[in-house]
Amino acid sequence: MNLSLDIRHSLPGFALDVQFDAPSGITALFGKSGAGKTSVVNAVAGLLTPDAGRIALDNSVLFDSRQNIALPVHKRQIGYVFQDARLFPHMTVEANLAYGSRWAADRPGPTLAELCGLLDIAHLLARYPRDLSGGETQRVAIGRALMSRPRMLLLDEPLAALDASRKADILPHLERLRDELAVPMLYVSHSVAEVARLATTVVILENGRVAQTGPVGDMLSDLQMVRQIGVREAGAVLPARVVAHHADGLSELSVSGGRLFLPRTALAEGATTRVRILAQDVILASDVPRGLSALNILPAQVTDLRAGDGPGVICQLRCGTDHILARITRRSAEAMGLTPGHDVHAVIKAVSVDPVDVGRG
Amino acid sequence: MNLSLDIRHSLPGFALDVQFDAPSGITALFGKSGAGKTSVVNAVAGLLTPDAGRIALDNSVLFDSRQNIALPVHKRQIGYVFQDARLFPHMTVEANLAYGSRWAADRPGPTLAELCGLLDIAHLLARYPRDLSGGETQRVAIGRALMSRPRMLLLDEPLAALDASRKADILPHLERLRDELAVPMLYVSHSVAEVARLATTVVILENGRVAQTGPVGDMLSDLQMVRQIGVREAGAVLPARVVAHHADGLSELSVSGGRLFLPRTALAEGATTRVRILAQDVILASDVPRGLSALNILPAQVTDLRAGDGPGVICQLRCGTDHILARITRRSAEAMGLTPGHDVHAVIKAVSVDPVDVGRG
Amino acid sequence: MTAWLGPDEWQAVALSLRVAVVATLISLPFGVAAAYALARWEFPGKQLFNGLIHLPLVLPPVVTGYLLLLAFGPQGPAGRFLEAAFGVSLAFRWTGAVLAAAIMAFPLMVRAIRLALETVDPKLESAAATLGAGPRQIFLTVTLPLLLPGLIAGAILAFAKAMGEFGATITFVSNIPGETQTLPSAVYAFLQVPGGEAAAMRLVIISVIVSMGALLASEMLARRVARK
Amino acid sequence: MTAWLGPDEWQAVALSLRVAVVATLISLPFGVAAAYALARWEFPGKQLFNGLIHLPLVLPPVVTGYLLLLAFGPQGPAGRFLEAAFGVSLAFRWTGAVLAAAIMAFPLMVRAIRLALETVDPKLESAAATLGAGPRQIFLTVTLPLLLPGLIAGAILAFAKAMGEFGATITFVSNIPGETQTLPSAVYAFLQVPGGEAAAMRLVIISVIVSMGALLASEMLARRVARK
Amino acid sequence: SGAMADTRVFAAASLKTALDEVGQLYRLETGNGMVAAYAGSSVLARQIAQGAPADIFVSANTDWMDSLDTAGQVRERMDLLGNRLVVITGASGSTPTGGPLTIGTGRVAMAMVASVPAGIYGREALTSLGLWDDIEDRAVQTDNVRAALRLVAIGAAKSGIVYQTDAMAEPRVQIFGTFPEDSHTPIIYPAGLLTGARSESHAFWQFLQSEAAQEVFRAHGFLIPEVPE
Ligand SMILES: Nc1ncnc2c1ncn2[C@@H]1O[C@H](COP(=O)(O)OP(=O)(O)OP(=O)(O)O)[C@@H](O)[C@H]1O
Ligand SMILES: Nc1ncnc2c1ncn2[C@@H]1O[C@H](COP(=O)(O)OP(=O)(O)OP(=O)(O)O)[C@@H](O)[C@H]1O
Ligand SMILES: [Mg+2]
Ligand SMILES: [Mg+2]
Repeated sequence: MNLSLDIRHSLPGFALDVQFDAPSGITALFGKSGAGKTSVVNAVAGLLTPDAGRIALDNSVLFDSRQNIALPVHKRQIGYVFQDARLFPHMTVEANLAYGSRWAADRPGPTLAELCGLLDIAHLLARYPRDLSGGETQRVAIGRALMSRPRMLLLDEPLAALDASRKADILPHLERLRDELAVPMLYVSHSVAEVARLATTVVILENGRVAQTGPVGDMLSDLQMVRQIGVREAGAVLPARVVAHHADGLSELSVSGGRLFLPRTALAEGATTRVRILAQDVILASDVPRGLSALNILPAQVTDLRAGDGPGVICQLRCGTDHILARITRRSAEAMGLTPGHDVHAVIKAVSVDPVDVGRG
Repeated sequence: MNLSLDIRHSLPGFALDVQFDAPSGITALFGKSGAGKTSVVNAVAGLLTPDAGRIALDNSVLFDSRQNIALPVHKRQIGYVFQDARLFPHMTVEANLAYGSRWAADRPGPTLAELCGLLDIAHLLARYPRDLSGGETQRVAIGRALMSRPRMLLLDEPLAALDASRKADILPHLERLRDELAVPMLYVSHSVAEVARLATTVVILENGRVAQTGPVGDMLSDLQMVRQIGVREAGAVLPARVVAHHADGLSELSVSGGRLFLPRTALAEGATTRVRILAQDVILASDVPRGLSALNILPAQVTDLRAGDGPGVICQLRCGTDHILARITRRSAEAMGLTPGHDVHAVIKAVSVDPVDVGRG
Repeated sequence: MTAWLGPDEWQAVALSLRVAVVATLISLPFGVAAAYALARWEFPGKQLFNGLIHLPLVLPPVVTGYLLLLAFGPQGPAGRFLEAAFGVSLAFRWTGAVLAAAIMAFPLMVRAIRLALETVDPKLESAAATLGAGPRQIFLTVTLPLLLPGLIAGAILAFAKAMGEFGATITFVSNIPGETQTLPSAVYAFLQVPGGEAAAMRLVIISVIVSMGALLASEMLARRVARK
Repeated sequence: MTAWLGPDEWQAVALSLRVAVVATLISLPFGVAAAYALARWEFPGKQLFNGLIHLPLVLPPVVTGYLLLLAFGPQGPAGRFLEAAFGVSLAFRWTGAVLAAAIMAFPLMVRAIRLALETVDPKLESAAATLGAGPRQIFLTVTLPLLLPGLIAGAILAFAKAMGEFGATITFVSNIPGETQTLPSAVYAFLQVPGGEAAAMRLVIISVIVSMGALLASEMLARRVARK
Repeated sequence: SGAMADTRVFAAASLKTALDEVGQLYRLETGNGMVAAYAGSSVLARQIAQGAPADIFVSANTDWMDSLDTAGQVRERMDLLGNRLVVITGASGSTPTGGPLTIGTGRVAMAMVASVPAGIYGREALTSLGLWDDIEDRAVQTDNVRAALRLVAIGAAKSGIVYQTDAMAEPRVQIFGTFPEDSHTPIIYPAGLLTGARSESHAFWQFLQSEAAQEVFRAHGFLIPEVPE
């Protein structure tokens, strides 16, 4: 399933002019507050009718200003988790969820019981929305949208109000939806960690326009992107394969550049996945270091160096056939005499690969 | 200024029974969704009248069920940034901000112009709230609360809807309020990074009760806390002093265990501050390692080791007079033969000390 | 009790109740439709339509009754049409009293429903749309339930107004005992003769009790609905 | 134009306008207070109070007028008190017409304001309280402005009702040309004589134009206020 | 017989008490029924003009009957009743002095002098007695004559001008004086058998003119006009 979008719309003091293609999987819409993310998502849902343009989901045209097509919202079969949950105040949580399934398409999807367990909302079923806390509200809203078994799911910062452990509970389910049901998603988020884990494609909006777009791996290991994403969150995403699970709780994965030891993943041996390695979690060493607590040491070659405004340098390395990024100080770069072509060792702490950052491939 | 709180309140299906003291500075209220954070904050603001208990700000009693005192909300002079911004829909952004200052106490505080610059809302002044995006709304709400120059500020997840760069813009101002105006704050957050940077005291709520409470340094370097906070976010906060700023963009700080090189901070030489070192950003080495891109290598001594459920081990180290945490794999711990009393070297990447994690002491 | 009120008076009470209930029920769907159109749509002549609905509130009731008589009387164009097409005759019938009461109560009903409608957040309706509900279904499952307190208020207001309507009714359908003599018409007749005050007051008290009871019931109902 | 209506009729138009405007303005603060009490407070006898306010809607206007006469007439207790204490006399005065119009329009006004009040989110009021605004200030700066569309609607509804009020007015203050002869009284008088219909209609048209104009203006005003 | 439909009489509201009694008498004597709809003469006349299902119309003044007559709606017509115009005061007020009619100080309650019959007669009489200029500014005009009666009864007006029939039925007032018969147009309540009247209503039409009916009317203070020729 492929969403292609090309819209123009102007509001007083703000102009939207956005084109992108979102292939199967999850497309992350990323951008600062006020960049136009919600507006784009609303256009897909049909809640905002752009001045001009075209939006299509595979062969089904949702909107086309030239052909004068604008499919009504309720016929689009597009689920929407709103930034402001919008639960129905006159219905219990249970009725809100049931409402979601009322006009659901005949498609496989999670049951009410499954969703309750997953979102930890079973104890809230009899309550009315005004008796829920902020996070509870959002969880129910996610549940309601999933109950409608949509062709595509729009999520507008759905996890912003959730704590880390609830986030971690929900993310796998979104992944499963993406993979098993092939429900494509447009996912608005401020969190690179979420984006890196979930997204197949990243679209970066800046001031109503697409600043960058591309597959998540390329985007996150692109030196140009470091600026957009913020230095703290920059890092590469590598395809990997689970080789073995070890008795001491580590899983061994192979990447093109060698072996990585990570905290045990739930994936079966042989499964493919991807791991995210933050630039700042990589230490470079001239020689193979010894007596270190870090388990993962991969040989690599410097391919590019880019100095920022500060004291840092982003170093792009070829590691096998993939690229990884390392963020080091200029002082270290000079001390080690790093230049493109230089051979180094990338030291990566096993534990620095976030479980959240090991998604399915 | 000291907030002391001891309240009991029951809702259908939920009971609140919370006692804590919040000394000057920022007290972080931390806990899962539905733990009762908003309820506690509401009680302090006077929006929820507990069944029983007492709330006092220094010598001024806000609520005392025995003495039958319940100061009306508007007399409490307590600012509140709501989880749902609650801007006045019939006023422009400018009028909303002006409203905040209308009954402001005669106390120093930021001006409208300062706030506009800080929160990047100057271009929104003429708009009405319904024409704002989610993040814009929240920024204006923060501005409005600050305009009222409160004795104490309550913030209910004020930054959840903001992107990293806006967050980073606002945080220093909250710090400045805390330090320069000594405005104490009760800060509800899901983000340990925010908490670690801002908070003096941490209160962890679990299911309507206080699970843990204490000064932020102790809490974050306490091995017991690792579980509450989540392994990814565990780490120590060390008091530090700025020694020098170097030409290559690094600042040199002294901590009790030695010297740290960080990306340049805005602090003057000689200023005291604190730095947060995440457990997972620390690599242990048996000998002083050479040829590494990591600049910070401090001698340390293992004081405690705690194995988790997974393959990881949290290692508490004495480093000077402070404690730091390191998270390593069990495999490494065994390979290095780590036991309490063992001398090691803690390798910390300069850049792994987040600018956000360098707060004022 | 039968001694307290004569049979004619009991008949008037029964007729008034019937007229008010039927008028309220019949006008409810029209009231909702009109309120919806006014609250949610923009169309040419909207203000004219709005004015027309409010006309009975503004006109002296006698004038409204007279206009009804001219239009729906046996000689009136609408009256003839209804008679010819459906065999329905309104003038000097209790059905005519229903029409008069409904028309007089209509502006109050529409007002109440419209105000309630304007407070239903369209965001909730668009949320329902994304869940696959069509316009009609959204209306039935989201808008209408949220509207309910206002709807109840509007209906009861209309009922009370219909119970008390006099001027238009007596002018349109006269004051024929057993057919068109409503409670207020009976009160009027009593007030026209010396010494009729006591009988009139008895009827007024009954009317007040009924209307107040309805009002009270609506308050409680609306509260129950809203508290959910 | 002067030929179209006689001087007496023009007087009646002017008087009706004066009565309706004054009645609306005077009852507005009471209407807001009553609506506030009903929407926001719980107190013993609340339903009784609510019923009392709605009484004029339910009672035949003539009865309301008669009760007013009994209370505020020259011999009535309230009338004597007002006369003695303030030298104010209401019966057979235009001020009495104001009272009658205000009382008849009051339930409509309170209803509209109350419905609007119930839609003002108390969360906004508590937000204002945390910013230091006291209850009175919250009311003036948050509640009232948010209430404005409903307030305008209520006021105009009351105005229209007051313009059209006849039964209670004529019963309470009679029909004294130049003093208490309102537009509806004049219409009534014309309708009493054969062939008076044309003159009556001229007055009705004026009345409709005025009320419709007010209604239209209120719609636009309310919309301007709400769109902000 | 029970099969006969009730005669439908549209009558001026002020006739209610008397006509209801006549109706009862009619039922007693003949076993047939009469149903009366009471409202203002103007309302009833307009309804009849618009085709109301009435058999007999009794108006409080001749104008409305004339207008129906002109329109060809009246088959047979008679002057059914007459009345007198009186000045009343509260029951405790000063007692009549005899001599020429005077009206005391204070407000004078009367029906609308331009449109309601009792008011029209009243102004006519006052004018011919030279009292109108004095009264005009004190006149409190009501929408119907009963309201004027009520104002005097509860003391809101010192005196009032009403029909003799009204004054007789209200214990809280007393008749202070009676206007000379020649000071105003004769007060006539015309009755008309309408063109659309059903045949069964003829019996009641006859009964209205019977001695028994007239007795009832007289008892309520009405006059029975002499039938010409
Ligand atoms: N009715 C309007 N009139 C003028 N500007 C508007 C209007 N509605 C939205 N905007 C502006 O459009 C821009 C995009 O809004 P949008 O809600 O799409 O942003 P966003 O990327 O979702 O931001 P956030 O992350 O804060 O939710 C914002 O700058 C906003 O101020
Ligand atoms: N009226 C009510 N009736 C019953 N339970 C309620 C009511 N209001 C709140 N609660 C419950 O009280 C608990 C605490 O709510 P509170 O809003 O304080 O949570 P919170 O810690 O702020 O959560 P979040 O992070 O999701 O905003 C929740 O479990 C909530 O479901
Ligand atoms: Mg948004
Ligand atoms: Mg909360």
